[in-house]
Amino acid sequence: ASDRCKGCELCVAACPYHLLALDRDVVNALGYHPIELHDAPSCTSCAFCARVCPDAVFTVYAPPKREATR
Amino acid sequence: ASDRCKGCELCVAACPYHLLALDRDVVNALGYHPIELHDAPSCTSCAFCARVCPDAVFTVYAPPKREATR
Amino acid sequence: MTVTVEGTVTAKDASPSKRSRILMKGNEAIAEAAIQAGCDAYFGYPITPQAELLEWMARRMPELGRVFVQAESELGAINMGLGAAATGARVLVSSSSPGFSLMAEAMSYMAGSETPIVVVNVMRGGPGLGSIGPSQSDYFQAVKGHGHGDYKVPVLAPASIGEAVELVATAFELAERYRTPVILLADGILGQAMEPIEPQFRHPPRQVFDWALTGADGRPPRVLRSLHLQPERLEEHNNALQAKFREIAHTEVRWAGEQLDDADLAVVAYGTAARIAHSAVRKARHEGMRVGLFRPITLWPFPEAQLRELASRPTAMLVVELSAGQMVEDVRLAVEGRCPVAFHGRTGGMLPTPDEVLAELRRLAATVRAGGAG
Amino acid sequence: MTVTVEGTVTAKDASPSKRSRILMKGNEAIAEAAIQAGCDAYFGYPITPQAELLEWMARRMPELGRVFVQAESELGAINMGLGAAATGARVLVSSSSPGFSLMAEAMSYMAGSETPIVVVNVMRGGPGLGSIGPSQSDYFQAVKGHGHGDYKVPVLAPASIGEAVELVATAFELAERYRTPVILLADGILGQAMEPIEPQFRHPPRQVFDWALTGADGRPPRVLRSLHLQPERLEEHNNALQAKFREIAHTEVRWAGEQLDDADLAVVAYGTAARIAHSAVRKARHEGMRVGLFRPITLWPFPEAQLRELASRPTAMLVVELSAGQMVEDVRLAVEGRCPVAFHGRTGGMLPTPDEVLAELRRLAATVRAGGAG
Amino acid sequence: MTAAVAPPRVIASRPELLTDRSTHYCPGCGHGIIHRLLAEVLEELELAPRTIAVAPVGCAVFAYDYLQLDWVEAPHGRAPAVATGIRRVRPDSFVLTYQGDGDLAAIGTAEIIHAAGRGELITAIFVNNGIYGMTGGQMAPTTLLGQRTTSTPTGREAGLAGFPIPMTEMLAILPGVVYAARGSVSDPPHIGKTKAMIKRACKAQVDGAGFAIVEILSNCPVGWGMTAPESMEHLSEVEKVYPLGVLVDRSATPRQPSPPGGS
Amino acid sequence: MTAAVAPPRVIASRPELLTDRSTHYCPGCGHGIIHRLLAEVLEELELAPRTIAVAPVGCAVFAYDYLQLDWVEAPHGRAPAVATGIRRVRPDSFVLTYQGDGDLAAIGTAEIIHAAGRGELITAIFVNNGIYGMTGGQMAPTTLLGQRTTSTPTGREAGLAGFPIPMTEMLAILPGVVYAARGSVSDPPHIGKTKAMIKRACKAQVDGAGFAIVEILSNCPVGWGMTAPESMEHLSEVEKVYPLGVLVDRSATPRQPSPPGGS
Amino acid sequence: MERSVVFAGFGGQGLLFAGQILARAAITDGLEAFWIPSYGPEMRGGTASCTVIVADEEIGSPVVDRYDAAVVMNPPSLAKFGPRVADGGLLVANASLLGDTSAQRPEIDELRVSCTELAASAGDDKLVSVVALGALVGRLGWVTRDAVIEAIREVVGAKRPEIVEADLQAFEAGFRAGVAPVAA
Amino acid sequence: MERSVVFAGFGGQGLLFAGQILARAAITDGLEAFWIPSYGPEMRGGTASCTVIVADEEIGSPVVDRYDAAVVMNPPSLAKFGPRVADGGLLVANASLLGDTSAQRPEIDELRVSCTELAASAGDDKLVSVVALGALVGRLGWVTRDAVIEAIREVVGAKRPEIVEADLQAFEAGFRAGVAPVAA
Ligand SMILES: Cc1ncc(C[n+]2csc(CCOP(=O)(O)OP(=O)(O)O)c2C)c(N)n1
Ligand SMILES: Cc1ncc(C[n+]2csc(CCOP(=O)(O)OP(=O)(O)O)c2C)c(N)n1
Ligand code: SF4
Ligand code: SF4
Ligand code: SF4
Ligand code: SF4
Ligand code: SF4
Ligand code: SF4
Ligand SMILES: [Mg+2]
Ligand SMILES: [Mg+2]
Repeated sequence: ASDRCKGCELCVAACPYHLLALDRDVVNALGYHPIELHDAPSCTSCAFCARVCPDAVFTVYAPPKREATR
Repeated sequence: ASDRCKGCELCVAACPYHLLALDRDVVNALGYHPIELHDAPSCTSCAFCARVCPDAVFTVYAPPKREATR
Repeated sequence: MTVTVEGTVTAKDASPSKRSRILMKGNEAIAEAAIQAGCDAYFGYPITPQAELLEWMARRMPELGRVFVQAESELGAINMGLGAAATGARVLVSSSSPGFSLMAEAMSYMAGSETPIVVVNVMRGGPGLGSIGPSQSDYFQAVKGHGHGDYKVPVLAPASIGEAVELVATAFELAERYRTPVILLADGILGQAMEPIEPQFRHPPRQVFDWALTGADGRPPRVLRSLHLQPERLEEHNNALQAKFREIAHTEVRWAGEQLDDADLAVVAYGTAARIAHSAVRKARHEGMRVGLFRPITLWPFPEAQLRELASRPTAMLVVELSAGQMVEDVRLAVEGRCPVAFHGRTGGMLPTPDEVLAELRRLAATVRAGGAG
Repeated sequence: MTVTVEGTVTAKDASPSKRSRILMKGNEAIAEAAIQAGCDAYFGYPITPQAELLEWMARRMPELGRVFVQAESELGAINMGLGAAATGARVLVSSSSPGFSLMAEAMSYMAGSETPIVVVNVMRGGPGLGSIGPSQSDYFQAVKGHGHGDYKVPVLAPASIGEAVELVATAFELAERYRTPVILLADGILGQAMEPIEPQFRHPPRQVFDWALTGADGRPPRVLRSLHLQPERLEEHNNALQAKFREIAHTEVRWAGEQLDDADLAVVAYGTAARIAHSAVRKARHEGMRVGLFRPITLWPFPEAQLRELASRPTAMLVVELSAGQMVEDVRLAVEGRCPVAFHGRTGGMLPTPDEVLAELRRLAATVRAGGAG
Repeated sequence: MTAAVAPPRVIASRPELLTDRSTHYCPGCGHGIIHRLLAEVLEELELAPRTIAVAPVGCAVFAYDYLQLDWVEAPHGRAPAVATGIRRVRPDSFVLTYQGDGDLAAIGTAEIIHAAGRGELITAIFVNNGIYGMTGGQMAPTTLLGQRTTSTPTGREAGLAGFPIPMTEMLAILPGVVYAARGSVSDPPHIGKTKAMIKRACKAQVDGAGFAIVEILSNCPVGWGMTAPESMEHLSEVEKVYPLGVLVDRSATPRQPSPPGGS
Repeated sequence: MTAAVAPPRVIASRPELLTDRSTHYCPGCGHGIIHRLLAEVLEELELAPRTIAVAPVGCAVFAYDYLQLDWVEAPHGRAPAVATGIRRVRPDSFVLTYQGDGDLAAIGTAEIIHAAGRGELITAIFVNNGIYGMTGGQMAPTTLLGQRTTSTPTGREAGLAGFPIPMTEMLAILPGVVYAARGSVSDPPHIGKTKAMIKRACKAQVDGAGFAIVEILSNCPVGWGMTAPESMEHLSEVEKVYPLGVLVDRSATPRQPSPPGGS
Repeated sequence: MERSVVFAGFGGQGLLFAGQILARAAITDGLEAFWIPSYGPEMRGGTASCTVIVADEEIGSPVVDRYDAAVVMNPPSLAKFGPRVADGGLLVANASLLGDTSAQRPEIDELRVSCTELAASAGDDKLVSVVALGALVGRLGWVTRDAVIEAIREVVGAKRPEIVEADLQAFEAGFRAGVAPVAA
Repeated sequence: MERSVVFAGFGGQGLLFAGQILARAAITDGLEAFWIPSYGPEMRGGTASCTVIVADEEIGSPVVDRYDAAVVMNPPSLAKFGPRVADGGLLVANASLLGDTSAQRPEIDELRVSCTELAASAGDDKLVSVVALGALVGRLGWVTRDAVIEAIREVVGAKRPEIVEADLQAFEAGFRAGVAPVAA
């Protein structure tokens, strides 16, 4: 869950479709701007984000229901 | 000098002409039978004995005066 | 339990028949005693004068299908020991002075993580490379300041090979009962000499440990560590350790006394020095001097109360050590000025002779008569 | 010389103008003080809380064309130090508790071969990996039993960064005058804190050494070693060492006293603990209690005679340490029962507060009035 | 937020073996990625219940807070010796060491080389981030020439601070080593390969083949003075000095199972 | 006895650099031969007055009684660290280390590898006699498989005691190492070649090229339970495991002289 | 007199730096000063804090039972140090991150400063701690304003001259917020 | 009674072995025994020695001020231990290597035995120390002859059965030399 996100932006760089960005309006309990998936429908579930995330923030579900959630 | 000889017989094995042997009649200060050159004239001054001796017992002189002494 | 009667911890007195005894080298007897006590694994590195202990293990342990590893160094040995002990195995590690110095960090870790292990130090002359002669100059190290941090470990000091055999079993018992490293402190004489011993060894019963690392299979994971980054947590941990140390100090003191009842002079010595003192005391008694021997068997916990009680009687004490004077500090701490405390020591592998000690006793007797303090 | 007046060894009192002072981190001030004292070579290995000392040297020493090596380990560092010091160079090595434990063997070698070197231990909480908080729990190790064998090394314990700067120079002087390793014993607070210090440093004059290894060029070969295989020879050597230790013990005792003249209660503390005690004493005086502070600056040689003298007056002592109780043993040894000795300690990186110490003082005062011993 | 409707098959999720707590690692630190890979591999090989892991002294000292295994904390650099002790007395356990480059390649040089030389049945994870992360970013033996660290403020210079040490290459020539490989966490493909290497190295132990090590080129954004993404890109520089790939794989030919008390 | 008449040119004699006293080494021990070679090389290169030598802990600890040089005694295995300290503060000195295989290849593994890795200007003599001579003939890391020692009474078995460690091969891959060679003292020709290697290794330091090491296969008649001549013949077996020759020679390309306080 | 203050917040908010500036300013004013950070791995990601003691006599204990002032830059710091401010002491709270959560202690002077906004207005929204320092000094005047300015010029000038001005602006902004009358 | 003897000579002369045989014999006789070698590198090449103490009560000190007997097998050993034999004590001297050099001490009983020759006659001229042991036991009878024979059979029998007989012969030869009347 995104309360474990540290805003390192590795997933941002890893997402082939640039669907991820930090939510600058929020500071989570750890003191970071957490990650946000802004265009869920475009997500291909490639799970690159999950593979690079040092804090295992992501849960990626298979398409058809194309979506990645945290 | 042979009072430093420990009777290891490395030189005995090394001498191409088998000119060296321990002197069984003598026990030197270290408690060993020291080395003896029994056939000085046949010594070619090859210095093999000197090269193998761990206790640097030998002094080898050049021929003509074919001799190795300790 | 506290052993207060002379020699009850030496194998000999338990002897049915002196003839049945076997002649064994100290290093080998210690090793065999560990094996008989159920030692699962031995890790060591060669060093004089304890090499025969390692060599005995090298032959016997594989025979028995147990673990022997000659480590790449004492650091390797003690840390292999740490690992094996962390699984609840009975582990012996041995070395001599310089090698023992290299084990300080790991000993501190094991004291901190409460890992039971028995470590033998067959002391030789120091400082530095020193000599390989017998010595007791690692007393401070074993008893006070080996590793960093606040901790104590039981230190057992046999005076004969037979006693060493018995104390090896005791060492494993203490290690497991209190979850602590235990040091068996011997010297070159005890390691190299041969004496007759009873071929009878003690095998402490096995316990189940709720801390041992065996794999988190159907139970919560276990962690053995000495790190507590939050000072508050580390202090709690230290308080718990200190409580344990107090319990050990209260329960596990061991010492032996000889002819102390009527003594107005007491020699205080341990290990090989105590044997020399024993001979000196015998000679002194022949001369009609009222001399006794007080022999600490546990150097930590130190028989403080017992010495203090002894000091409260009109006595003077002569501490004899194979050192420049180390245990004598603990004697002074125990006595706190109640009686004169003199010291005689030899260093570097030299041994005092009984006559030497006798002379010191005469001198002390004289000063005391003259009313001076030691 | 013996420093008997409060603070004469803190840089501050020598200050022409407080404004001219610079703000420096303890670790960095110690490093710079060594550089200014003519340190030729530094060898170290990173460890909290002394890393900044190494980092300062990493920047400054190459700038000055001097030697800096980050070793592969503390074993590497201390042995590089041994080698460099063997040539007569001024050498500094630093670490913190776990790393200091790994230096025990080499320290024993250098004590044995009489090799001058200065080693800094910025103590952290133990045992084991412990914590990185400030601590004084390596006292026993530094003062009694770090390495194997019979030896002692001077141990200097600053209570402020300014004093640390001064004592670094003193450490090099002692090391070279007596051909001995010297330990500067600090703690995490002294290492990590920043305080104003005088930008004035002392540079002890260079000596020519008749023992230093420089190559046997036109003179007989020199050998620096601790090995003396013949016990007779090693004992001679040990006797010479012991004579040297007695001389140091007689000549080099340093301590500071505060308001002791009329005191009927004395707090005994060193280093950071002494600063806390200082505040507590101030508070106590405000309450009208007649309390003073006795602060050992050399932990070895320990100001034994001075404490004994203090104890001969109607006093009670409260020893305060960042440990479970280590220096308190030396206090008891010095006092030998002449006055009550109480103890208050915190461990694991925790610090007692002045109020805490004050409470202990009140308690002690009460027991003394009630005629009980500490 | 979670999926709007009843969620279908999960492709990737937080491994069970990881505890819930968030790590103390800096944002973007590779240790977190590697922890996750270990958790995945141990789950897939069902080794967790048999595993006894050895924690290093380094930023990863807290691994025992994150991976739900039995852990013992080794003194700095001594993990291979500690693991040897464990493995010898517990022939049925799976023994894992996790070490940083300061821990393994500096102070622990003798221990890793001799554990490897003895062919101990241990799986070693070697996290090479080219720096001493925990103590504040000092030079490690693996630090690149020219790299600035807090103990090489002007960049590592061979004349003063020596050359980078190719530890895994040295280990690879030892007959006791049956598997030695070097991976990286620079991007998803590399992370995938690295996971495969870890799996292979674990299998080597399970098969009783011998000592196996995986060096993993990782990052230290804080110590390197870079953002996390920058640091991951910088790994391509690091890979030039420490080439990726399998250095040796003799794990196909298993050794006979260890005799009791044997290796 | 000396020559009857005025002696002509001396072909071989006891080097001046050797003291008069007879060594404590056992009869036929290679240490004596190697001491003599060192004495000859240092005399020929006129290095003795500049030399600071580091003695090991091992049978050769007494080297300082036999070679007339300035010596410091290093703790067991730490000679390379000690030498580093000396060399760094004395750029004009010639620094020599002399270590046995237990000293260098076991407890001293980290120190030798990192001194080599730093490319310290040191000449290292590594006497590999496959055993711990001084302590009574226990196994060394270099002991051959199957070899009986007091700590491998039934012969060294890889499964229990690991494999022989090719130390010099490992060192040879480090860029800091400019010269690494392996010689032997088995017979006069080999002794001659070994002397040449030692000379080369000394020159490498004099030229400021970098770290140089010569491993010398030697004997331990007592530890091997052989007569001296038998032990020398046995070296041919040892040479099969530790091949003789020059492993690397980069010493031709000298490095710039060390900066003050530099390497 | 002896006064103590703790600066606490996230690593990267520049708290250790702000503390050092205060200590240096004290020296310039001829006072004694003592600065001690919370050191070690807490700094990894997590929170950072330092304590500064300013006095006109030799400083003894590095630990204080209660703080005369606390600068708290984030929720955890408020929770940890809010309660440890001595009665009548000052709490400088970073409103930008704390919203309107407060220490709920009428007996202390709680000064709420929107550090991020003020820092941004000064030209660099990272300089939150300098703003807070300004507020502290403005309110309590333990050290002179000039001494702080000198310290900033020295320290920042040496390392990053380009941001000296922004730092000074941030300090001034905070200072003004500090001297402003206490909110009812 | 407590008796002490030192065996000294070159390494390889079997002195430590001879001492152990004596100690084992003592145990068989129901006595106390203590054996301590000079250990370490002296053994390299040089001399070796061991001390044996035999007693009918608990043995205290492992060091003795003066020896009741000494077995010296070479010149250095004679020089070192000859003077340390107690008055009235016994010195067993190996004539084969010592020629006619003597301790020059009328106050002690010096028994000269040609160990090499007697050992050779027993079948193995290496067994010089066993001969000397025989002489010691023959002369002083600290332990019974049977006990020594049993000890030799046990120890040698276990390791090298083929030379047990030679060892027994050597012991007997020495024993006879020992019981022979003291030379004037
Ligand atoms: C004996 C000892 N020396 C030094 C230290 C300090 N220390 C802690 S971690 C560490 C090294 C960390 O570097 P690395 O192993 O590369 O791990 P990283 O933090 O980079 O992952 C050191 C030197 C210690 N704890 N113990
Ligand atoms: C710290 C330490 N550990 C162990 C020893 C004991 N020791 C002395 S020499 C030696 C090794 C000798 O072997 P090697 O280095 O091969 O030299 P060699 O005698 O064979 O020439 C050892 C282990 C010691 N002196 N110090
Ligand atoms: S799974 Fe979706 S969000 Fe994640 S990297 Fe792939 S496309 Fe981007
Ligand atoms: S989700 Fe993971 S990878 Fe993405 S920013 Fe947060 S912590 Fe970093
Ligand atoms: S001369 Fe030298 S080589 Fe020959 S036997 Fe004597 S010692 Fe051995
Ligand atoms: S020099 Fe003479 S004696 Fe020596 S080996 Fe050659 S031939 Fe033989
Ligand atoms: S310091 Fe470096 S290695 Fe350590 S946690 Fe932070 S980023 Fe990771
Ligand atoms: S023990 Fe071996 S190495 Fe040592 S001196 Fe004797 S023969 Fe040489
Ligand atoms: Mg690292
Ligand atoms: Mg060897």
